[in-house]
Amino acid sequence: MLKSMGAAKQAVQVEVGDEMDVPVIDHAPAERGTARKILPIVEGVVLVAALLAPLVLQDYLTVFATRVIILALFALSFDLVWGYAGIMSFGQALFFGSAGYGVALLARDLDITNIVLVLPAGTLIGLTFALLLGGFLLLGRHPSSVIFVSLGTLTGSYAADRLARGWYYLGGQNGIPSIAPMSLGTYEFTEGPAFYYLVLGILVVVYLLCRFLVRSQFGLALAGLRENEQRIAFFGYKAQHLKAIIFTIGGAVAGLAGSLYAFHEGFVWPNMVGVVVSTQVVLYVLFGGSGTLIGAVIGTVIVEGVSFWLSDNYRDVWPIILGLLLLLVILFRPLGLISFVLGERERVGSFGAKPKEKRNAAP
Amino acid sequence: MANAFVAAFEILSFGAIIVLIVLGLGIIASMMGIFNFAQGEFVLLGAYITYLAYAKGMPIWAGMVAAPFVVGALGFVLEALIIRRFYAAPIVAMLGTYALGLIIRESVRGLIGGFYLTVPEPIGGSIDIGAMHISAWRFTIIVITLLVMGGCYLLLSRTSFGLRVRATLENPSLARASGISTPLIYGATFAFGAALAGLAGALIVPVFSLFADLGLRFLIQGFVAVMVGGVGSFIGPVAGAGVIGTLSAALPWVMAPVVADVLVFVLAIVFIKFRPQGLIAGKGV
Amino acid sequence: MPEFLDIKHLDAGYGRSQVLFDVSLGIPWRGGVAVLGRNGAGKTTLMKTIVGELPAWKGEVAFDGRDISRRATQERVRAGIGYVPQEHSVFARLSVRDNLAVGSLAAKDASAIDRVLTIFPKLGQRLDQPAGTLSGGERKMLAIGRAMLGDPKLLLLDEPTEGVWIGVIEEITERLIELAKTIAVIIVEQHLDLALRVADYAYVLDRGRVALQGAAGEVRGNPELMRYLAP
Amino acid sequence: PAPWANAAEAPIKVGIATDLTGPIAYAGNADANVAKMVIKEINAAGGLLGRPLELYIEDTASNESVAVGNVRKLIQRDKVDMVLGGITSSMRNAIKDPIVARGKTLYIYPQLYEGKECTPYLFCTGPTPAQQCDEFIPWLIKNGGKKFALPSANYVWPHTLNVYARKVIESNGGEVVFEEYYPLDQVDFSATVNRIVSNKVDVVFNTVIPPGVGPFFKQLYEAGFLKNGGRLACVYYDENTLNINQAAEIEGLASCLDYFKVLTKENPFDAKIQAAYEKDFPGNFLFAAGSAATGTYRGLKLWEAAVKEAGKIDRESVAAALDHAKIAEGPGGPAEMVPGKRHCKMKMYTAVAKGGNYEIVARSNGLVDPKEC
Amino acid sequence: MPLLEAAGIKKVFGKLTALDGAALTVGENEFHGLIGPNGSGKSTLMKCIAGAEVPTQGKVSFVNADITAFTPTERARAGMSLKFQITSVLPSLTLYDNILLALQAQCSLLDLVFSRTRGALHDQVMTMLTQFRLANRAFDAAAALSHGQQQWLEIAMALAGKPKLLLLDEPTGGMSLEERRVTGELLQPIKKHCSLVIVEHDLDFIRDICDRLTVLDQGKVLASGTVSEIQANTSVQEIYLRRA
Ligand SMILES: Nc1ncnc2c1ncn2[C@@H]1O[C@H](COP(=O)(O)OP(=O)(O)OP(=O)(O)O)[C@@H](O)[C@H]1O
Ligand SMILES: Nc1ncnc2c1ncn2[C@@H]1O[C@H](COP(=O)(O)OP(=O)(O)OP(=O)(O)O)[C@@H](O)[C@H]1O
Ligand SMILES: [Mg+2]
Ligand SMILES: [Mg+2]
Repeated sequence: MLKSMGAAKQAVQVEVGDEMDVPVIDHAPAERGTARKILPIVEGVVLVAALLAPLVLQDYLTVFATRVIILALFALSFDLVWGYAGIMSFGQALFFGSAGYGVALLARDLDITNIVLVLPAGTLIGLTFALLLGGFLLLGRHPSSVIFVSLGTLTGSYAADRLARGWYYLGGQNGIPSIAPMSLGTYEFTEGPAFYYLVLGILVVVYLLCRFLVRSQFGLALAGLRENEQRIAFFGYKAQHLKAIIFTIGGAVAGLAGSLYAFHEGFVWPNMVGVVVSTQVVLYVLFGGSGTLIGAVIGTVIVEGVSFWLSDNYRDVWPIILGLLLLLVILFRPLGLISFVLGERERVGSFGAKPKEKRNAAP
Repeated sequence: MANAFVAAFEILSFGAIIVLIVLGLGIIASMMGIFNFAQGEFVLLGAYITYLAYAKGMPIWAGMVAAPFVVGALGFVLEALIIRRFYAAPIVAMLGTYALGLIIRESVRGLIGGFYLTVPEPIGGSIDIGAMHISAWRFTIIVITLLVMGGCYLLLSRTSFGLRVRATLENPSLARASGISTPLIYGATFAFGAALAGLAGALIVPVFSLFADLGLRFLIQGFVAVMVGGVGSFIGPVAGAGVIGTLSAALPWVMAPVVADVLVFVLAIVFIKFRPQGLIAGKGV
Repeated sequence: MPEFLDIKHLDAGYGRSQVLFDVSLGIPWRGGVAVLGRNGAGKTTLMKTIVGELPAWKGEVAFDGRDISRRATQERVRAGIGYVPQEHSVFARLSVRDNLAVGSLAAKDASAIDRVLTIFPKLGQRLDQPAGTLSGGERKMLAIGRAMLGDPKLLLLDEPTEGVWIGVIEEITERLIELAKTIAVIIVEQHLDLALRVADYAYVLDRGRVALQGAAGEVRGNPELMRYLAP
Repeated sequence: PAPWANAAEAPIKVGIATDLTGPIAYAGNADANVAKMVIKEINAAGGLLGRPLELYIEDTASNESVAVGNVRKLIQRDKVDMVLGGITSSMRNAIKDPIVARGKTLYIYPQLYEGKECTPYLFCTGPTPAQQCDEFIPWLIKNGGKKFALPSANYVWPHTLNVYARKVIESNGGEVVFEEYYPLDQVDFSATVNRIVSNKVDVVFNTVIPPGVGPFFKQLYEAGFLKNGGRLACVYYDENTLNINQAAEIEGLASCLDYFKVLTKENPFDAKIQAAYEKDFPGNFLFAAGSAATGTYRGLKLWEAAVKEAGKIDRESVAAALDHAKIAEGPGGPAEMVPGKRHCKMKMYTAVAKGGNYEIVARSNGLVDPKEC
Repeated sequence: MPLLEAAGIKKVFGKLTALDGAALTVGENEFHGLIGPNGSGKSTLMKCIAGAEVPTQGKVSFVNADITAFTPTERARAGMSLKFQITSVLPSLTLYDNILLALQAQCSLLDLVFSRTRGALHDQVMTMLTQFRLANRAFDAAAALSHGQQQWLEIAMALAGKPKLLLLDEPTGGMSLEERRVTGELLQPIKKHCSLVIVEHDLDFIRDICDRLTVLDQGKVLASGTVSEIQANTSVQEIYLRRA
């Protein structure tokens, strides 16, 4: 949308120091030195907590935690796309839900529940849909604006939601209930600790892959994209391709999460492809802190945990309280809860420090 | 013939309703760069105020007149307390206003007990032309929409208020350096957009009855309308709303409504893809 | 008699990093004052602090006898300070005409715009074009024109001639010299000659501190000057 | 102190999962209130099997994913002996597996619905299409006309109901002029109204739901449908939905349900529960049939009867007894489960809106068969 | 065969014809100055060459290939590099990352994903930053630079890609005399492997570093030739006396 580089710059400028009370980027040297080490600590703590959880939690909470982890995987997919590449996918549920529907149909109509088949299938469905939608929205003559992409994806997921509601084969409004459990040979993954550790394992693997990706030089290119796509193109990057690639990867991860979710909950329903779930995932990530993978995980855990607790204790007004909490965090911690412990520098990511250390280590 | 006339009227009137709802949304999106997810709830509040007036035994038109002012005032306060912090980050703004909308919506739901409540029209019944019946209230809405549209256009194009608004939203620090009081302008613009939503809510509540999701119902349609019309001007979103509104009322006349429903959105997205600047490229008012 | 603009012991900066250190400046009622210094010396920061875009951390900024260091930018501007920023000095999506109209929101007489157009005839041919599409030099002209329309009593110019064609620079210089006869002008400029023709007095900043000050001629002749301007 | 204060045995736990928040919270809250009322009543009478009842209520929030989580709380944390709840069919679908298959618990679904739910251990206590159509549609043909239009929201209940209704209409000599489906939140019906008016439809058998139904009826009214003698029919319309439109816009609307509040005038038992409810819960949440309040009452009472008969509380025994449970008194009259069918026979009433209130115009002879499973 | 040949370039914006048959020919290892009054179309011509604007008419060829229909990315990959008149660094990335981003632009996707070139590029990044006297701020965000410093960063970024042709649009805006001189010195060494088109208003600077000059006026080429030819050209002298 931005016509000239001038306008692009202008838009950026507004972000930096327009209102006097907007904090201007800090770059106190002290922060650089110490903050760098915090992220791995946070990640470690979260991992240990997640590993121990089923041992201390009651059964039903383990099941709940499984769900949260699946959603965290989903949140990760969104964070990758928005937090790192600056592509606002307000329709991430489309990939999550379509994969869910896909595997539900596999289970319902073809009796395929084998984990070795269904999870790749779900991932592939998410990937394909993301490739199609991303290709349509992101590629082309005109570079697409953030707002266009966000509303485009939102509309895509809204339309999919309506399609799912209207299409009888998909169960319409009622969705597809009673999906058979995921299986491996004769073993069935029913909800419980086994399922928990399965999804935790998947989450950890995907997390590490994402972490590797965003810290690579590819990640730097994404960071550049997020800042100013046109500028990046003038360096010779195939900016649109990079965007489409990361969007597709995001879709694949969302698809993986969606298929796990379908089997864990045992049913799929139209909201799962729709705006409700799409917004939910955005909330997770913003709440936790976008642009840090762990922020997405933490955000999911906290939002889900808090709603779980609130709906128990403030039964009639919990949505209002949840809204207030969200608003407060967004107002006072626009960079998410993670910004309580993480400095700006570490959040944005810096790609320069690494090789220096390496070089020192190996002369 | 008569049939065609009625059809045209009905389609037009729904178009007018969408335009009315999108007016405020469009002003806030175009002028402030904020996609206000709470806009639907401002519409809801306008409707609720009208209902309150009715329930308390006051004349309905009094509620309708009060609605834009009350909602506008609320908008002013919310801008100063909350929205102001979001200008730097449009996406965060979407989420922030989403949360705000959630709070308002759920509170209103609590207040009205989740019911669907009727509010009678101040001008009820139908205008009969021969064998045709035309809803008097829908007709009134068309007229008011036209008036409001004209008024907004004049305000934004002919007065220095419009200039100040556009300057502020374009480059706030330079606007301040030109002596414009930006906080006031921000507040006033947002309040204005909110007031329009309040008015829309007040006018449509007799048509759709009052329920907590009244505003939400139109929100995504509104956003799509803004995109189709083109962000950056006042006229753009209005044109977009006209197109989306009439299209979604007209398509069910010729095809299955369920298909029409999805089709409108698909058409809209494809259109925006190939004409990203929208129907009316953003310049001027 | 107090100075028109009186800056005493000013500290300022961004976030936690301090840029200006104990800067004191006096600007008379009329006449030009030049602020010089190498890239990153803090010239722009000083200007921003004077108009209030950045808060002063410490020290005092008095204008026309009143302390304005807590006032909002727009109030300072309405009190008579005009400002041409170094970057983003036009409303990019507004037309040239509207840019000028914003400048003259406070002006009393309508002919002011015409006067600006006679100074910069080029702008007259571009009235309906969005200012963001102007060429670099045209933008600068527009920015100067806009600031002049506000009838300021003190005009702050941050590199007004960057990217401006030599022929026009001459014109601008003459205008500024003329202007400096009636109002106060602070000019940040890399064209040393130009700056010192407009200014009677000059300050040289070095890493956020006033390193050198004095009458224009004196500063010009100071052998230290080149050292402060070299990178 | 309660009579069981010294009872050695632990309480029996009843779980309610219903929409306390979200768009149909008015119905969910009414259901929760009814449950509180019934449980209080049973406890006041000495509990069940000498044990007190304990009520656990969870929110399904009109959000299936929240619902499943909360239902799991009921089953896995609170270990309830039975779950009653879910209002929409999609909610039932979402929570039935966690309750019945994975949770191994008894589930009672209280709402009127499209039928065809034949899951073991899942008992339905609201009216089915047969109960709502078999007597109602002949009445409509007699009191409205033969030409029917079936405008519907596009989801499972209208689709399934319409299949049944069409059969009844046609076998009674009526005719379906058109059957059409709309997105659930469509609010402009000009095209539909036009078709209805220009086809001279006699009866609009409506399954459009809120928010669309209000504007739909209004547009019909404004187009002169009622003035020209048309009849509105809508089988989910109860006291809650009367307020969606002004009285004139739905004058003569006919509905067929298991209970209407006007029955309190003729039926002392209905008067009693209605009064008890209103005393305990004076607010906005009405005791009405369309929001499953009556089904909830019936369900709990049938379950009580079954537990009494079984003498134990394990799922198998209670289900076996519930299979043929009966109550002599309930909202709108007695009710009994059809053995082997897990659906419930009940009395049905046809009522017509007059000036913003219902009048009973017809009633079934005895209990109507649900004809399911 | 020249390195770059733009011929008959016409660019129309609405009613305004910004370029009207402008042409520019740059040979290998040539430093070419582009001068002219404000609004004469210098930046527009640069943008047409780099692909930021699509010319209404005309043809651009580069290294013997017609690149008129190329996207900016393709042109950059063919060895062109542009510094815009309005600085556009990536504000919230560090200076280091800004340069690294420019350096690795041509790496393959796999190289990027596996960060194969990171170690090798590190030295280059630091050298560039040191050359441009920005090394001590390597890990500050680019937004924290003053205007002049951002200009330097931009020049460094443009140079980083080792282009065959470097397009600099007013690189010394906001620099003092001394600073200009240093910039000139920094540019000299690249002459060995690179051609340069530079837009400038400071004639002394241009004279010092350029081999040839092209003068634009109102979208047309007024004159083109060696520095001394241009200085002798009467019509050029005329526009220098005329007001813009
Ligand atoms: N937004 C910012 N955040 C942090 N530091 C900044 C910011 N803007 C400028 N600085 C720093 O403040 C110092 C002074 O900058 P300033 O812009 O005032 O310099 P200047 O004298 O105007 O330079 P130039 O001649 O390049 O315009 C510089 O070191 C710069 O890096
Ligand atoms: N997008 C555009 N729309 C309309 N006019 C434009 C656009 N871009 C440039 N122009 C006009 O084209 C003319 C040439 O602009 P250009 O930026 O090429 O000038 P320039 O020679 O670089 O001038 P300067 O030395 O001031 O930078 C200018 O008069 C400008 O106003
Ligand atoms: Mg500066
Ligand atoms: Mg230029």
